[in-house]
Amino acid sequence: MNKYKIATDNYDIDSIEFRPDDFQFVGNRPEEHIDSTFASQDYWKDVLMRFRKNRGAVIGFFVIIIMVIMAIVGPMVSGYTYYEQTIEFQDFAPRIPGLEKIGIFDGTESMRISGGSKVVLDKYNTTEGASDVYYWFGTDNLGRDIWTRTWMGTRISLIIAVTAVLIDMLIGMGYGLVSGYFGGAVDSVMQRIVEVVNSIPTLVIVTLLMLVFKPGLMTIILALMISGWIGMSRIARAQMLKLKEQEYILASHTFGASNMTIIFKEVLPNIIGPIITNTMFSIPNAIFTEAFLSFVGLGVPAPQASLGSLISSGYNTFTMHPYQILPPLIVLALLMLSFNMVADGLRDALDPKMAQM
Amino acid sequence: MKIAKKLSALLLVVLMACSFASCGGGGEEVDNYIDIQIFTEVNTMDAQYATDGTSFTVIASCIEGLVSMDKDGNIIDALSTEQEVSEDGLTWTFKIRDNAEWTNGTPVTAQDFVDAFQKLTDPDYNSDYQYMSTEIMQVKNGRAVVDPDNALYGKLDELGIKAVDAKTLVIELEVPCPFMLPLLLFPSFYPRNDAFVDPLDATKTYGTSADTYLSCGAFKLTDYEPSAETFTLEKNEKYYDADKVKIDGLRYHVIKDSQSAVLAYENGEVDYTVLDGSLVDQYKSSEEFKVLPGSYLWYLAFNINNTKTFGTNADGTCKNANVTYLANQNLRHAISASYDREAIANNVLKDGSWAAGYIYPVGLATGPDGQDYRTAVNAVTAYPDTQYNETKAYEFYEKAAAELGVTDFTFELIVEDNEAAKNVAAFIQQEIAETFKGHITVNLKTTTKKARLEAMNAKNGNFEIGLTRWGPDYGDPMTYADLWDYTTSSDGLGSGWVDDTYSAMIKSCKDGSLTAEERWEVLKDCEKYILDRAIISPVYQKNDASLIKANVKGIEFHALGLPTNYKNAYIEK
Amino acid sequence: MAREKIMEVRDLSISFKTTSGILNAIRGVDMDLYRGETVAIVGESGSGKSVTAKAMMGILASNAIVNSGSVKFTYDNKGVSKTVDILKMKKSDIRREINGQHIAMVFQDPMTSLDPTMTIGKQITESMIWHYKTPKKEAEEKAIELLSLVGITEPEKRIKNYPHQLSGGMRQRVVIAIAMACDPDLLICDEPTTALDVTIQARILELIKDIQYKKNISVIYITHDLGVVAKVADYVDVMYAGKLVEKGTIDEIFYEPHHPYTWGLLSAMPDLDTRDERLYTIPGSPPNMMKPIPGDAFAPRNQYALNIDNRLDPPMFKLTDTHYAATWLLDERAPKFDMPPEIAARIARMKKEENHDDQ
Amino acid sequence: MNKYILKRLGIAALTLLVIVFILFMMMKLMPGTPFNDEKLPPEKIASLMAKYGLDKPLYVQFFKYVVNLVKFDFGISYVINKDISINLMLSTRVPTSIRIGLQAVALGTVIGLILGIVAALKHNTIWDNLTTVISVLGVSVPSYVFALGLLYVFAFKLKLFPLLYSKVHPFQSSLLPTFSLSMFTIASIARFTRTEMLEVLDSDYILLVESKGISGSALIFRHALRNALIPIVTVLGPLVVGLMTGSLVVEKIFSIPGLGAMTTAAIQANDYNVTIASTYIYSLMYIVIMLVVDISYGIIDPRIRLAKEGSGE
Repeated sequence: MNKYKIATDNYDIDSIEFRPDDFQFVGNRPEEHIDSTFASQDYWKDVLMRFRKNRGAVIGFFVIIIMVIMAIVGPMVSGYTYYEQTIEFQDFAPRIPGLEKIGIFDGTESMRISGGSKVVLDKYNTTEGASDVYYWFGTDNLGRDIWTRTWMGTRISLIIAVTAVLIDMLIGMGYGLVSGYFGGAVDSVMQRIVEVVNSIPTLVIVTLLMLVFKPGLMTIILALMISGWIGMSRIARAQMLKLKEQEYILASHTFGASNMTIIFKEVLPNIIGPIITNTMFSIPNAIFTEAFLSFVGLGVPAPQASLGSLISSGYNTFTMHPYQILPPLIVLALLMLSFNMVADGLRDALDPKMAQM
Repeated sequence: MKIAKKLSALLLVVLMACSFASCGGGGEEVDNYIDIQIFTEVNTMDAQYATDGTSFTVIASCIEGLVSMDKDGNIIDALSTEQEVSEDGLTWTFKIRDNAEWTNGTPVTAQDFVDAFQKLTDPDYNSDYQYMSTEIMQVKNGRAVVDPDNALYGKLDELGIKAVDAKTLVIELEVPCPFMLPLLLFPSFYPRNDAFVDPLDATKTYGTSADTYLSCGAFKLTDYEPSAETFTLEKNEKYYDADKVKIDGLRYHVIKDSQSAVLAYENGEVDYTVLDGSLVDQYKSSEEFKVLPGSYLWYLAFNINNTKTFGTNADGTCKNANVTYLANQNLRHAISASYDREAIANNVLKDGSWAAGYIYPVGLATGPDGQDYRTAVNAVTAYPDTQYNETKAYEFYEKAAAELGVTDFTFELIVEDNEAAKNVAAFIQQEIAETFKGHITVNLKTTTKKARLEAMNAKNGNFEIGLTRWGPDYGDPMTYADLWDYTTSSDGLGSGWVDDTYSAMIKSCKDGSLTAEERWEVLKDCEKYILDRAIISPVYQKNDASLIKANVKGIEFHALGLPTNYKNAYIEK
Repeated sequence: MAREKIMEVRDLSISFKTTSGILNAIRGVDMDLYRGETVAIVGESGSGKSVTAKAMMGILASNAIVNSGSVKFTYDNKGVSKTVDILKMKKSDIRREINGQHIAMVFQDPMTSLDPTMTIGKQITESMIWHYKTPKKEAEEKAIELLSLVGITEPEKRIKNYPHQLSGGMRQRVVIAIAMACDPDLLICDEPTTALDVTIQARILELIKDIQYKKNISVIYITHDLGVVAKVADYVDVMYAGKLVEKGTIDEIFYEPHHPYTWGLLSAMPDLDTRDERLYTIPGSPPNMMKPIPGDAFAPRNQYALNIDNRLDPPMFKLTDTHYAATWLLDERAPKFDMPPEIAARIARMKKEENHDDQ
Repeated sequence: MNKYILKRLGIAALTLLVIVFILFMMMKLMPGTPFNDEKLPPEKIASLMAKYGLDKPLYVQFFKYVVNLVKFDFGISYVINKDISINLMLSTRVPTSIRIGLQAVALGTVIGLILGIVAALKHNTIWDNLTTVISVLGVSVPSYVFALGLLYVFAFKLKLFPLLYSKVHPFQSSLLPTFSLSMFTIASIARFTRTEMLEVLDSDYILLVESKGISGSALIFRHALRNALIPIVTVLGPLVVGLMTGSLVVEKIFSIPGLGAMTTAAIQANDYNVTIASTYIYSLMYIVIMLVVDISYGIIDPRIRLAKEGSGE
């Protein structure tokens, strides 16, 4: 019997089948084996793992991928071009082969005419030469295929978003880093500038810009550039202020590293997390601004379409032909939703502290 | 946690309180007011200063002119009860109505009209419509008074308008004006009580509230502020014809968004709204749906040789190659014949607008023969080249290509950011692409209206093709014809087209040297002259699709001159 | 006098749901605490000390899952002794009846444990007013009293200060004052001195000891610093990877440790007389508690690991009435072995010092 | 504190001057004159320019303008309200816009805070998910779509609210616009509050408060919210500015006689004076808001208040 009594409750030592070598020392093991239980994990691998655990973010990510694919492929598959007008086929409701048989997307629309009575229209069958035509999302008031235009619009909106964000990141981040790094008078002058830019309503800046330059993709991007970088610069500056007092930065100073080296080689890699997160958040912002510009009539020139311009033109007939506003609106909302979810997921993944909560 | 429940309950209560507080806010009150939707705010209530339709409509409800128009378009008495013209057509005498008075109790006198004409013409007052008196009506000494080099400059008393006595007004003209009475419908010529207005004008507060405005028409301002989104006109009890005014007043609502406007109409919050073409399908079978006559002509303007912005090459041609191409008549004809105007009117606009293969709009003017100009001159037969014909368009293109030695063209079409204009431009763009099988391409440039006007004015000429419009100032073809006279053009229409023959034709119509019949023929020639050379390519004549509540009757709409008249409107109970 | 048991923890097992999976923080802990006594829970970071303490307080984070076990707390409820299982109580009841009034806590970092937006006076009086409806004036007077008790000068002035106006040591005193505001029976100190510098450390420990003596309360220390333990504790519980591996009186743990992990902790304790070239550290790092741990969690780092350690978790062996250790080395079948010589030397040295101190 | 506020005011004034200068220059660089109508002959435009002093050297115009701005005299409108004093035009519009803006901020903040707090307290429950959905929707759907949707459902279909803004029932008729305006604020505040509350609730001092036995509303309002509010106040400033942009659209849809509608009209019509005046007012409001935000930090956060007092002494 054991010299010492077993004090753990319900521990039935007698039922254990001991092996012969159980009570031999394992012996010396190499150091690395000792450490193996907590093998250091790659930070990015970790981020990826945490991101994958976030269901919303993963779904959002895939929705974005699908949207990107649709933006590339979508306009090519319907057999229509985004600019082709068939004026006789205007305001056709969606009609999809197959689905039409079960009574949805069968090309009919019910319209409430004045006096409150409803009529069901089937323009495919009442218009000459349209009985074999299919418009998956219907047509707009000039007889253009909404399916193709929606995906073309998605393409343009995505281009605007990505380009604007890239430029915004360069300006905003650079500005913030420089301002935060040099501090003192430089910082205070740079921050006054930010304050001034921030104090002028974005719309005023954008509209004035639109008057000077030719409306179009480049001008929209330029407009976003002027007003969009401030958020990023604030974050970069705050991060810089936090980091620049840290020992390793001070050490780099002592070793005579140049300012630029410190800013871009030492600090930048360490603040990439918040930067990426903010970038993801500014994508919806850019898409939104574009949509707003389209609404006030300063979007991309016809026949090009962006999601914003499609929504604002569908908006004019939304009580009558709701199918014209729905596709771009749903795509926009999905895109925004997805980018927000991915941004949330990234933030949580990059900052494990938040993830614990 | 409990707190969460409490908070959400609170939220619910707040929301419910909000919706209860607003119960009954639906505006179902039945009253004797007509609610009118307008798209833009009133710019100014100053009759001599106003230029836009909205302002004119509201002013015309408050102030009357010498004459008015009945619902059939006949000139009738208004503030004047007698109108006489001398044999030579140069002197007009008006008897002012005895019982006409302003809302502050002072009678309307001949002097009020003198005040109005003098203000309108006063170089210091800078009215945009100064030329209505000096150039169009050609009041005696009008040009001299506004000419800084003339001895009479600024001497408004020398103007040919005199109050012989309190109730007798005499207007003297430089040349006879064949459309004098219709012209007097124009609100710029409405009376003005300087004793009341001048002190307010000094503080820039004239016509900014009910207290700072005088009416002598059917209605008076009761609730107004500068560019108000909603304001009310009430029946003017002091109006000489007040017995005939059956409604208590008008309520205006500025609703810029056509969807909101229609919903407000359906909700009964407005009684009359102009319908966006895209919504016409929903309403066109309704008895409340009406197409109201309009007279704006929309057309494509070509930059033929305006080099102000682009500059010139050594040989005098424009540095912008496209402008030199557009100087080619066949190319312009090609473009003009390439798109389907009917489709634009019926499928794109759908608001009752008409396809226009002509310049002078339907209903603009009646000739000496008593016929509407457009009835007399059938555009389709008179200007076959301005009609849609793809084959012909392509032939024109082939000629132009041969003459210019270029086969592919790309032009920029400037268009303002209004939904209808954008749709029309997009349609034209596509039609051109199809007709010329890609040899002629048009890119759209959308800007604000102001920017478009700026680009397209004579001073800049910073455009290639522009979709633009012109509304008549008075009921005579001259309001269009003299646009392209480079010597007098008051336009912002910078085509850069210079043609002395045309200028001579215009001049002969203005100097009183022709009889009315001769003048009419020359005006016909003018239209043909322009269209034969495809100086412009007319697209459509704009009409307004409107919804008017079935129980609202008697609103009189006129295409030009006197704006919409609510005096005889009534609401059926 | 009979020892009065106020806290009895049995088979406590707690996990946390995190985005990267389930973390098994505590895997079956038994613990007892008697009135007026001090228990120290010792272990590396992440061994589950703080979680145990929070479970006792009923302030576990919302993602914590209690798998099993009980935390029985006995207190005096208006003259009647009452025993409750904190794990089974509703959160609101714990707050109303236990927290503050009977169990109070002092946290590790005085820099972050005070509400920055409230004066320290209010923070001290808050719980009195909350629990006992003490009139504001009276509460303030008591706050001043408490502040002078914890050794803050000019307490009348200080109660109007905000936390950021005080130094770290002062703040920890304030935290102690807050904890003492409602005269608790049990004070849990979660690494109360880690964030402070050494001289202040000693003073804070003295202060707690002093208060404990004056008010006859029980104290639980959570620490990884055996130096602190040596100064204050009556009993020591050594924790590793969510389990108790050895427990005993302070003398038993310091002079007769049986678990290799305790040896490791002891050798890692800085010591002025250490003649070793370098300070000893336990090799390796604690196990990943997201994954199931087969056998003894310490085995991979244990020089004395037996093969069975990799397979089976050892039971707790009772050495004396107060001394227990969980290691297969205590099994009769275990091979003969000697404690590492440096540990033995160290213990001998400590004993000598102890005697020296006693003289 | 006073000295700090004074300094802050000085900076604000300087900022304002720079803004005015930039605006002025931008306006001057715009294509065209304010007098731009298809019916205006060039010589007419020239004489109008002379009449309004627009032919004077730029610095003269600028100096005159700044002097007038200081006196809150915005001059007269050239275009959108011919020859009428801008002050008169602003006098009713600014209060309307401010009132609706404040209503939207208040509503947005209250609902946003409630949603955020509930979500944080009920972390990982249906409430939390609901808040996430609302907040993401709020930032994912353009405000004009919201406005139109609300208008369609509540005013047109259910007839709960009037469709158009009315001066007779300014409160009732401003509810829908307020709500559509505040959607973005609700979403942002809810989202931010949730994050901040979660962070604060996880902090040591909340643990200490809990260990004192404080719970329920005392814990949330006296401790958690107060601390969470500090960063929330920072985003409130920019959000208010965002409301201004939103108001341009919402004022158009609901026909509200506000500053936004006037600004849009002025910009599109090249009405220099009105554009500068309304932008000036927007900037002024922004700067005042930022000032208020700065000062309210101090009220909520003693670390800032006392630090500033210290430096002021």
